[in-house]
Amino acid sequence: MSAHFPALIVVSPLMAAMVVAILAWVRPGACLPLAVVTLAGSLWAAAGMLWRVVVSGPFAYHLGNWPPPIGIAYQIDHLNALVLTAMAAVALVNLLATWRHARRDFAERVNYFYALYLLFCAGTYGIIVTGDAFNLFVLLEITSISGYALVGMGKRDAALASLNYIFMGTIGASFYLLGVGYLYLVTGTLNMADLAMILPRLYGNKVVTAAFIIAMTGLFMKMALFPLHGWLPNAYSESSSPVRSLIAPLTTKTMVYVMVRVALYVFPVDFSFGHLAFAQPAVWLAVTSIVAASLMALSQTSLKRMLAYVLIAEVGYMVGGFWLGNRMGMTGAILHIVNDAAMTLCAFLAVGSLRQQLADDSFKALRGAFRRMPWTMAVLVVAGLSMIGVPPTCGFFSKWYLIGGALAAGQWAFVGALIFSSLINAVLFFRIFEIGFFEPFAASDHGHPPDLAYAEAPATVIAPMLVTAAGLVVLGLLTGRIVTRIIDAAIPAAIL
Amino acid sequence: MNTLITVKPLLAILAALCLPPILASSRSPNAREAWTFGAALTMFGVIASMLPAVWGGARLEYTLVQVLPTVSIAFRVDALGLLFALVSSSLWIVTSLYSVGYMRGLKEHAQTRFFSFFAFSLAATVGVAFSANLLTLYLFYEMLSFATYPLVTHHQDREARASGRKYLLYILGGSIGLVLPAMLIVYHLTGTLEFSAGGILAGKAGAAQLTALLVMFVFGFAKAAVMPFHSWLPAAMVAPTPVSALLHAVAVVKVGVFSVVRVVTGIFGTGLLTELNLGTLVATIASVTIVAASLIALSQDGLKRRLAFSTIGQLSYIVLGAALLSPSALTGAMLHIAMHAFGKITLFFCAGAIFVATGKKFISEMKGIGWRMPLTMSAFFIGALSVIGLPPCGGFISKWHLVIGALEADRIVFLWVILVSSILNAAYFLPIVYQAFFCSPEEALFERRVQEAPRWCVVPPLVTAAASVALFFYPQPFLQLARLATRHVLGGF
Amino acid sequence: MKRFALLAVLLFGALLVYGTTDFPDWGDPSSPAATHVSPHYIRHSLEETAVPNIVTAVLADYRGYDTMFETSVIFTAGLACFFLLRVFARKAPDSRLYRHRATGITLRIEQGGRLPEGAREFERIDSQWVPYDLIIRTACRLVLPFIQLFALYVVAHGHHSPGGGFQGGVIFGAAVILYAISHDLRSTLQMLPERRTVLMSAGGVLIYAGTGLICLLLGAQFLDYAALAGILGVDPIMARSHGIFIVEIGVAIAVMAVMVSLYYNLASVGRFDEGL
Amino acid sequence: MTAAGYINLIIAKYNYWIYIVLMCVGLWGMIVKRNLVKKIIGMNILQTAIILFYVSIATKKGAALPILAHHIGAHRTDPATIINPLPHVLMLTAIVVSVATLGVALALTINIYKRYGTLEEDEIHDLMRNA
Amino acid sequence: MIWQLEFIILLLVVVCGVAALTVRDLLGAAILFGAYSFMMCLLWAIMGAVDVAFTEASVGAGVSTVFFVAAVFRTSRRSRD
Repeated sequence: MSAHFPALIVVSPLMAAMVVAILAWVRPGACLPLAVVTLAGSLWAAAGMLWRVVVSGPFAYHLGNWPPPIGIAYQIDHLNALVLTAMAAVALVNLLATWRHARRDFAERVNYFYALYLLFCAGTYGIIVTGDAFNLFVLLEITSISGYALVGMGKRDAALASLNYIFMGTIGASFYLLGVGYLYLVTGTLNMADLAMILPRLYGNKVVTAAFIIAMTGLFMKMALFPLHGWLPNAYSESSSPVRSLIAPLTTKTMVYVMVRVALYVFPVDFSFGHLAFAQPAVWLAVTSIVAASLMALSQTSLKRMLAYVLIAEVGYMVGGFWLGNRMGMTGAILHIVNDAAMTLCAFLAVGSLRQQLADDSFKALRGAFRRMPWTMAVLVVAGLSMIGVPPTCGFFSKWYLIGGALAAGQWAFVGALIFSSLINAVLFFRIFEIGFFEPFAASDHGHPPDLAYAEAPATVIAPMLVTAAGLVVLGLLTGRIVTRIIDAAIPAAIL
Repeated sequence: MNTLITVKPLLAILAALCLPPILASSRSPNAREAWTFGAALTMFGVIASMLPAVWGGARLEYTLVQVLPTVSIAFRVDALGLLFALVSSSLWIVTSLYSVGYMRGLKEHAQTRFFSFFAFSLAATVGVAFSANLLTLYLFYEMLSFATYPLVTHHQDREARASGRKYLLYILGGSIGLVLPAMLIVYHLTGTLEFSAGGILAGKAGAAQLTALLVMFVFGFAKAAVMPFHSWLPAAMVAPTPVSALLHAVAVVKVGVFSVVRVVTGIFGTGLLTELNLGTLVATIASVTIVAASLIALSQDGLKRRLAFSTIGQLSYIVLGAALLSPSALTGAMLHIAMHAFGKITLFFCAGAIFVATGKKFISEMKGIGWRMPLTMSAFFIGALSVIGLPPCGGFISKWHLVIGALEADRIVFLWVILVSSILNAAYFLPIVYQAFFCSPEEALFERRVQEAPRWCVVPPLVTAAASVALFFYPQPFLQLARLATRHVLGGF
Repeated sequence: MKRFALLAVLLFGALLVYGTTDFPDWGDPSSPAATHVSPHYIRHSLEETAVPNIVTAVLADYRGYDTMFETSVIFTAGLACFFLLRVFARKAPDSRLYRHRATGITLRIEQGGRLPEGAREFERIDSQWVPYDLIIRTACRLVLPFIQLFALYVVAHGHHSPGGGFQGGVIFGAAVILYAISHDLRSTLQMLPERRTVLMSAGGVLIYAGTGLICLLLGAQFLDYAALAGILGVDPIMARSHGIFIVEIGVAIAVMAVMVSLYYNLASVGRFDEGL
Repeated sequence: MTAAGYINLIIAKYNYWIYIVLMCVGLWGMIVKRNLVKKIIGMNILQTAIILFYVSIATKKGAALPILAHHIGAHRTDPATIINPLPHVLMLTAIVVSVATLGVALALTINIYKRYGTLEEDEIHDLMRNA
Repeated sequence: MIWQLEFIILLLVVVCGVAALTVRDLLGAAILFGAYSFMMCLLWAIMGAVDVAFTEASVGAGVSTVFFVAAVFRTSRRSRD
């Protein structure tokens, strides 16, 4: 059975989504358990594949038993096995932590929410494992459409935010599709490995150059890099909390992964980094992205919007680190895909819990949060420390590699941007912690602060959050192993 | 020299991390404080048990986890680290006693949080002391920053918030803005972060780059409170006195200077610094801080603020000693970590005791207080003597070594700095004692002849004052360690 | 904004033009796209899958996995629309309109009242009711069976002519939509209730994915229809042909149901009472 | 290149020029138009333009439809005489994707209209600001 | 294929596309979009992409237009640009 994991990991959530949609009419109570079991199975399969890759190297799966350029092939290697495991874990933990919120937010439609959730996950897993450029587009659309629906069902202005998300997302996906079309035009193939074999013969072909730029622009749009980020803050802040903590860790990170995959495994490495003068502008774009998003985050007055901008800055980390073009920076970028997914999940889960219990997430509502919801705030502190980059949380280690890579590449601007963003993050998070810790002030100096009602979330919500928070530290401590066993093998040897 | 692999350093840190039992027993204060004592005693016991091995010239090592391909979170107990750990852990026991008296005496809120984070801070402090490489040191350094934040801002009022902000601004700004990049540059240049006796940077970078790095480290470890990165320390005095006593006279600030000493000796190496004459630069910065801080201390009326500025000056003695790079100066610097700790903690304890007993914070209100609190003020006197550096107190020993060191290094200027500042020390401490005993009390508050603070607040300063005196006559444990460390640093092995 | 947009669009156009200058000429049979992978399909699809329509063969077999997701995309869209629009808290309308079939007199019953179900001489009508149009209704009634028959033909004959599950499904769906437009939503819903559209759309995709899963359970790769040879009792190549047919049926069911469901939701704004 | 060369370039690839024009029109519509339905139309034009591009890739001059007759032996088929079927397959998928996106977009538009009572983006922004 | 015919269709595609974006009546725009899709479908049929053309005829010109009309019917016909 384990040989079929590459297909099953995508097909099982997909089929489960259909079954959930049917069960919603027949036996509504069975939907949630089915979804949880399916996602747990996916995580198990992903971990199994990661193990297999680490032990015995990459392997392929030929769907319909057609050899690769003729049919569609899935290629499991170190890079996608790692990202897949991370994303599967995120999806599972998020569902476990937020199903209560979902029940409250979606009421009668909660079962369809589970179905869309599963479809979203199926699409994301597929994007990660696929080895076919066009197949990736189809999966991308599954993810996107279910994402649009999930975002659109939020509160207040969610519909408009979601429609803007559709526009930007469709342009992004269309650009990617057009890029693939250009590549198909000059190579005649859609298989990534096959493309990588043919493309080295086509240096200097303007079509390839145009394909690269168009596809990258599309991906930048999808991952919300700075000037193309317009859709993200609204989409994330207007959606309801279970959706936010699903989409925020998965979408942008998956797109960064696709960028890595395309630039390393579809285009030849020396084309992406040598032939085309793309790396340098991309790093500068990332620097702008980090600085601008950090500054914009400072001016937000609600927690989720602030986090949304922090997220845009984090995208800048990954893009910049990747386009540094050296092994250390790339390691940092890939590591940060995993770490940032975990961090974002952790932060948004805490925000979701705060929002559920305090019914508001403006900064004002957070007054006294440390006393009212100590566990949730503890989780938020861990997430915040990780985003600031404090050891031993995982955020420190990816930042370590990113800055190290920037030093090795002599990109001082990127070093500066990373340090700047860390400091801004410290300001951002401690501003929140201060409100939660100090306010409301005691009536007199040195007096006891006023008593507040204890309003902690139920244990079923807290437990997955604590697991995530612990995961941040564990991931940080495992950095060495992840890098030497997995990421080192994921980066082509051509990159020094 | 031989290296032993042992889990003891980790045990010492874990001993302090007794948060779950402290939190679990939050409903029963006695049990909670018993756990704290247990942790403090266990930690001291574990650390003391490593003493014979280190005296015998061994190093104890333990690698916890390989976090990066070439860098791990690892512990190494050498003479310098053990000296610092010994000071911190022994004083924690005393401080725990004192905290119980102080916190209960003032009926402070959130005492469970207080004791938990106190233990957490000590774990981080010992972690810094036992770090085998710069990354581990940085890890515990940051852990300490965050663990002390709730302690500094314990009162949760507007003033505490402002102080907390300042505290984090300096500490985090320094560590993230300066130390982190500096550390990465070191890693980039050398590929390692291990502390080693001869330094790791020799021959890896040009003079200008090394100077920049050194400056980044010295200022970046803002806990060392080298001017102009000092102003968090007076601000942090809003904390309850046990916090000020242990953390801002011993743990936090000493972690700062300890880190500077470690970096100077373990990363740069004395040879490299001598060669580039970088020592003078650091020594000059430290001298300016010493003199300026002493002058400012003269003008402070708040007792704790005056002590804070005194601390700033005294810390720079240690930096100065390390920067002079001569054997006696290094020994003196390391010794000063211990000697100053005992002296200064006595002073803080006394300040706290006065506050608990009378509610007074300002020196101008303390005329004649010696007649009301004779024991406390006697301890204060001894502590002051030790910090000034007069016999028969431990402070004399370390200052003596520093003076000799300055002569050895043939830097007469710094000799004068030490002497002038000692006179200034005397000038801001002795009048307090004089006023306390020889001025008549002005207020009706002092009608009753003798009324000391609660027992738990009086005993600890007496103990530490006695220890200060004892260290003059029997400085062996620390002196031996400091000499070992110096020999090791200068490549004696 | 307009100027910025124009600039962005022109820049993008310039990039496309730049790329186009290196394109192979239009319709060039020796371009890479025509010589690398696709010749395999042209040469071998008939012998490997026994399906003369190469597009169908590639769609449902060589790249069958893509098509499964394509169907899932459609399903997702249907589910998404339902999720976004469906009004669950159904409140009874303030008034109901009934029309007497014979005379055309309209009855308005307020405060939630209704005529008994058995009152055959009355029919319920929409608030925006267009006068009874004999020509349209009759024409639609006449045309509908043929459209549906044609849809089935398109599905069934997809192996040999243009068309297949997707087109057939859309046409069948369009037939239902036509009925809904020419009559009213209420009678259409009686014919094809909402619940059935959801079940059919999910079931259609399940047929597709299930076929793949059966192949997998029979020991072959996912969607390797040749593994069905044992069950179907034919040789592996014909099994591929039959496999393609099975999944086409799944696609047709799913697409038909989703198209109808999309229409229901959009036309009634999720209330499922009155259509266009 | 001579003038004749340019004309040749234009004629030889005229399908490609049309798709570029359509793509720009669609993009322009999406960015500039303030009406949400217009934006959706722009989005669809963009998507069909890409489909046109793919279909153009597939054509071969003078080639037959990609449907074989049963009696033709497979090996007798010359790939140059049959239109490339692969882009057609891909574009079937793309059409489905575009109709799916359209459905969701229209559903959201209806929801937006329910909430704000208008489809003009700037009017909605005014409403949001005043709320 | 008669190139004049193809040329006219190409021209009509562009005209219909631009017109669908510019008319102020959304119902008109929806119908024009249907015409655009139909022209596109003709174009593809000419290019030999019969399956794609078939799909576009049923989806683009058929069902999509119905969806547009339904949505416009349920919202508003008015457009300011």
